[in-house]
Amino acid sequence: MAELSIVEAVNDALHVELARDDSVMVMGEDVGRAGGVFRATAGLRDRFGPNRCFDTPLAEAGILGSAVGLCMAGWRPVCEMQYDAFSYPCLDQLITHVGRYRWRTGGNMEFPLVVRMPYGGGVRAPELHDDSPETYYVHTPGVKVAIPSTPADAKGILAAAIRDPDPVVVLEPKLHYRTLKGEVPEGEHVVPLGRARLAREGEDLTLVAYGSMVPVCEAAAEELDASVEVLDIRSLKPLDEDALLGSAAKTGRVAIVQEAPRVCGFAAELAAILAEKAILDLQAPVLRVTGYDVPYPYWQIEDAYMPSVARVVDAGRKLLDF
Amino acid sequence: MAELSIVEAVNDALHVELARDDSVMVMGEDVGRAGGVFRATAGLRDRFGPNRCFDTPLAEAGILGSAVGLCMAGWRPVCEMQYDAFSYPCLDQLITHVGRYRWRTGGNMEFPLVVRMPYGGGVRAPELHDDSPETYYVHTPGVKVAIPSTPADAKGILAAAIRDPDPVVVLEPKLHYRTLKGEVPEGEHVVPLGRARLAREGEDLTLVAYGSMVPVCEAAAEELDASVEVLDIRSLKPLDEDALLGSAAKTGRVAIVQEAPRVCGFAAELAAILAEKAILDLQAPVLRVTGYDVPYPYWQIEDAYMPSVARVVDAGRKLLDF
Amino acid sequence: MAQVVPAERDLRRVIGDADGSGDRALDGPGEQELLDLYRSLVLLRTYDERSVVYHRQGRIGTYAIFWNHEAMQAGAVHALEDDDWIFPSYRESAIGLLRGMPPATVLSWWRGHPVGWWNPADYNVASICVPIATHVPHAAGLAWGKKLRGERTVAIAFFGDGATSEGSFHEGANFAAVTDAPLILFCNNNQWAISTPLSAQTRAAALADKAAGYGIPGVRVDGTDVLAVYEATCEAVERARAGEGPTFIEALSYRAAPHATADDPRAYIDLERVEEERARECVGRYEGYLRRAGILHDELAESIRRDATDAMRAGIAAAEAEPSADPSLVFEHAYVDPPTTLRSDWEELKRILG
Amino acid sequence: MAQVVPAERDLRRVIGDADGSGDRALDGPGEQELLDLYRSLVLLRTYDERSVVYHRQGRIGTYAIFWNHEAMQAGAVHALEDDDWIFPSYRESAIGLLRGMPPATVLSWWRGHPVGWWNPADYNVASICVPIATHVPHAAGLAWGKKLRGERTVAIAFFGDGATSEGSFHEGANFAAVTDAPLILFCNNNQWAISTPLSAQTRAAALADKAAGYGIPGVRVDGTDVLAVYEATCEAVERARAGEGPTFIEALSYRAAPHATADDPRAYIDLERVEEERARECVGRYEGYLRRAGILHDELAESIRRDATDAMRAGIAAAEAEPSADPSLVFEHAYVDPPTTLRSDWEELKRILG
Ligand SMILES: Cc1ncc(C[n+]2csc(CCOP(=O)(O)OP(=O)(O)O)c2C)c(N)n1
Ligand SMILES: Cc1ncc(C[n+]2csc(CCOP(=O)(O)OP(=O)(O)O)c2C)c(N)n1
Ligand SMILES: [Mg+2]
Ligand SMILES: [Mg+2]
Repeated sequence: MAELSIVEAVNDALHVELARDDSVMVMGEDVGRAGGVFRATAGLRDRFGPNRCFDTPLAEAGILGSAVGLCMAGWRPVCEMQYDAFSYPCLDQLITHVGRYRWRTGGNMEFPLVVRMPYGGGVRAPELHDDSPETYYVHTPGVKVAIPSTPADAKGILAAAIRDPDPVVVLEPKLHYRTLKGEVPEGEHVVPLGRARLAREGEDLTLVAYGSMVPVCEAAAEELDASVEVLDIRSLKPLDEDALLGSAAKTGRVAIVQEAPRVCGFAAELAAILAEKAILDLQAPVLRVTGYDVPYPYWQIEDAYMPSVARVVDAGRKLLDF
Repeated sequence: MAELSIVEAVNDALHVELARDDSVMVMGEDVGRAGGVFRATAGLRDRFGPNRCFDTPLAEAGILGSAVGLCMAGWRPVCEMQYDAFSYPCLDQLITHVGRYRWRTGGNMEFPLVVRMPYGGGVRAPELHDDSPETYYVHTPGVKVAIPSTPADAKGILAAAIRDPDPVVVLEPKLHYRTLKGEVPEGEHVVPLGRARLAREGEDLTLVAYGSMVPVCEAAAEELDASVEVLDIRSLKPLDEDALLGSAAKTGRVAIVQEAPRVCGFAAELAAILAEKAILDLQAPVLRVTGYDVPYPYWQIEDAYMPSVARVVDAGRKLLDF
Repeated sequence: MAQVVPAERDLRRVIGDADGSGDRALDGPGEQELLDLYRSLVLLRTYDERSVVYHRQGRIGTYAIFWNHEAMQAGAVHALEDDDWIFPSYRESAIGLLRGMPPATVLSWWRGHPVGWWNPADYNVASICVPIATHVPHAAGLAWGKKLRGERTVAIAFFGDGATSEGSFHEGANFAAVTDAPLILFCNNNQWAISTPLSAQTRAAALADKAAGYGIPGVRVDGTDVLAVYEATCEAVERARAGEGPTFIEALSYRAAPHATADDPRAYIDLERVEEERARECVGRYEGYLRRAGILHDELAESIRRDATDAMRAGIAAAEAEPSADPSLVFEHAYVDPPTTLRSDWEELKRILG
Repeated sequence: MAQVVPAERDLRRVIGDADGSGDRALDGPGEQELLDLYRSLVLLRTYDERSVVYHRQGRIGTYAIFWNHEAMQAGAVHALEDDDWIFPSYRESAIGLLRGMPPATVLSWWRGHPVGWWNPADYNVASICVPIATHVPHAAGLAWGKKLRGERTVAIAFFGDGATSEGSFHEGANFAAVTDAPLILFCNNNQWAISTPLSAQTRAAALADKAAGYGIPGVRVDGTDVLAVYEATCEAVERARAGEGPTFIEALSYRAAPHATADDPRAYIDLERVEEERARECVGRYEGYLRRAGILHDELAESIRRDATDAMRAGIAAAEAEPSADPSLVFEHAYVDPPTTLRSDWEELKRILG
């Protein structure tokens, strides 16, 4: 096993999957000649040629819209959106077509495309390089959504997404693109969608998160004077509801952490599931620790916006004291 | 007071507000010559001229994007999106600019625009004329969202939205555009955002809804053999949390009804608020009755998709029996 | 001072006036092909006129009328081979008929019944695109993707004058141009987008003037002249197959019917102009041409019309004979591999429906 | 066969070669104005070069370099009046300096500090637009809205070659054209969008060829010739004020620096070409012109450069002297009338921050 960063793991997955299946192709802005602005697609153009790693015009709806047509021609396009907030122009195609086209053909055609992008804040970047847009994706019927938090999952989940017969959106935590390293299996490595990862076992309290908030929860777990479980959701749709309910049944105390703005964030969905299905297990309120319902701030004060270890610890204490 | 349908009430609000404030203008596809495909803007072009009720090119991002610039020039544009699902091309402008521009100017500029559209299903229409897109809007920081359910509120909430200094998205229940009639105050009539409406008082159970689901809840309340409260949220952001918590405290049993797909719908947000702040009041799980996480179906089977009186009654019974 | 230079200002025409002056013979199609083209026109016309009646009778839902658009649809499709892909908008809802799709399928689509959903690969006809212009990038992607696979397939996307205002049109056209995709961008310029006239849609002197901005040829034809449409499309297909990339075709016509059954154009349209256009509608024009050329006569015309009427009668009967759709279909087809919640949702709904 | 017809194929030039051949005198600007233009160029150049250094020193964040774009920015802005509105992209981040905005403001923007956010109405300079092309409809709306109010204001939107591929560009340009908005669509065609060359962005022979599709004039100028830019923009402003609507200006240059401080173009760019472009960069070209015309001499040039350097030194000092931003600002400014949750969120955060 090699020790890779998250972005290296993404790159590894792409190399393996393009080599494995010659209908897989990568497309996006600057993915070819430059190998991606984060170098997630480095080496692909040289190895597989400019048609399998294609530098598109600067047009996100055009990228995703052409990808729909490419699927109809038998390709499996992996579309890169350069940054989270620059994926918004593709929402129209995603909602009106990507999530509906198979259904519209009575299940006769498949649209095995992937949309992947770096997401999230904390990187001292100018405006609109910091969003956590998962709600827009996960609320959309017909698409699946996954957000890995470790290098191994970054590789395995992307591979699963590429092999999945349905459209999958994968958000990659750019804050940890280069800073978080870990063992990654070499060669083919697939982490099936729909299964959560128990990042840490505990008895007293469950912290639920995904993507860049998992390390925050792990650090908070260290600080809390209790036995804390950390559940990495990693696949938002399909969701591993059993893992969520199981952990809630065990600890009876749950805080959910998400970087996105609060209202209708995915933490709300998880809390609603608990309010319906775990009400007798809960020994305390379900708390959400989230980004705020404001635009992601300029970077000098972004640390105040991002759910911090201190905020998660505070929520944990509230639950433990309840 | 006149007895008006919902779409007549919308039209009335526009006439009153355009007459009252000559910086208010209406823009959108077919709003002028045709008076809107639902006739919501009928008579405005004749009365106020083609510049105050402007037929735009067929380009939703262009409509909302120009509206941002019109605000900078001192106008208060009211943009019509012809149907719910045709508003998706404007999401990019909404998320990247409408919700952020004031913040980006350090609070120095105002963007008092309105986006209004008919929304929801049940109208026997072809694909993509039936969506309930409120999640995409309410999750977006910097915008407010309201969804009236009665003719009086359709008028008063639209008037409030037009007068509001912030951007507001108003979804109008197209299913009841012409079928639901009610008394509407003549002349100026403003229903402030941020206040829920108690549609029906009760002691045993609360049904929470907005827009086209309010009449469904009212009918279910009739059928249930209990004292049922129906809370019409009507303003999703800002939200009247006190009304929600107050009703939950009173009845201890809450079902939330929404037409949109379930995952990350607004019902999830309301359930999450209850799971955090009403946990000691709740005597039963919080149930959600929603559209399903699939594309809105072709119309011959749409009735099976829409939350029905039977489904709400079923949820109500479950709660009462809990 | 810079100039605005038109692409091809004069409308291309093949069919002359009613008195025969100006008729031009086409290289290529023989008598049989000319008659096949007529059959297609009549089939579409019959589909359209019957559908309006069916709508009035409550047998289909809201319907987007394509009366006087038949020449654009049939003329373009006849220039294609069966392997070539068609991307229709709602205005070309019945274009699959020209590829052997049963009328019942299209009627079912307008009836909101699941048997109206077809497999695009069965006819090389994509699903009807309801949101304006969003299928243009699909067509670009398909054409490009087929080329990448070494296939000789060409694609055509149909859209209206209003559609050219959408970002999706622009992005799709540019993608196709940049990838040299074998795509025909076929613009049905009927001069109205519901109630919005062309002059409120664009300041361009001709929509074909947009082509230069994508570095592709822009062609203008009379959209009510089926042979002009056919000829221009044939040339575009040839260019596409030769690897020369996309062509933008602007077919000029006039919407001489309501936008759809729900629309009342009297509020905005010039009724005199509509009358003029109805007088020179496209099926009659072609019929005149064929008669002048001695290819068509009363009896044959009558039998072609009868065949079309019979097909429609059988079609609506078949559509109405479909058993009503099962509500379980609400949960089908969105995913190959659906989240398990869809199953439990259906179990619950079944229980409630009883 | 249809033709692709260019808008204005030859680049417009005013400044000749280094030996003076080809220099042309401009009607209009006198010596003072020509020198003011030079001052603007030097101010922008100094801002840019210092910013790259500040970035290396960790004093500002990622920075989008505009070296060799100064002629486009200054040339265009000098053709405007102060009441006219400017809509910059990130590439024109310092364009406010030409309207009296303090360098500290722009530096603070790149430092991610709230004092870098300005009131657009103070300078008639809109906020820096980060997402490509999305400000084009804003500029269209403002220009149209001002015209509706009877004001004579003109607006200009700056964007790149890559931006012309976005739907937002297309929709904004079309809106402006249809409303006869007094807008100048100024395309900085530096032939690269990060690593993507113009040839992968468009098949058009010239970006100005897009103008015809909107029914507006398309003009091409040498983007490193500040006087050509100035002249072409003056003409566009005149047309706009006369009610003749928008003009598309394509200013051709070459990106002879990295896209931004985080970018390493060696992987994709032709380094020889970059050297050539650097040798004929725009500030030097104009300096040569002024010297040949006897308007500029060493001493004056030196003092203009010194002023700019002093302004930057003071600017960075002021920016760095700003007290660090208060986290309470996270909750400010999104709404005039915010939901009450923002207040309780801040109360809670304050308690946790201690
Ligand atoms: C994205 C989107 N916006 C709005 C609509 C509503 N709509 C349906 S048809 C139409 C007019 C289209 O005009 P045009 O493109 O000229 O085509 P035509 O109907 O004339 O064939 C509009 C606005 C839609 N279907 N999709
Ligand atoms: C909508 C959007 N997509 C992607 C990006 C990322 N991005 C920033 S600059 C750039 C290239 C822009 O090229 P061009 O328009 O030619 O302008 P230039 O940078 O050359 O001035 C890209 C892709 C963005 N800012 N916005
Ligand atoms: Mg039309
Ligand atoms: Mg560029």
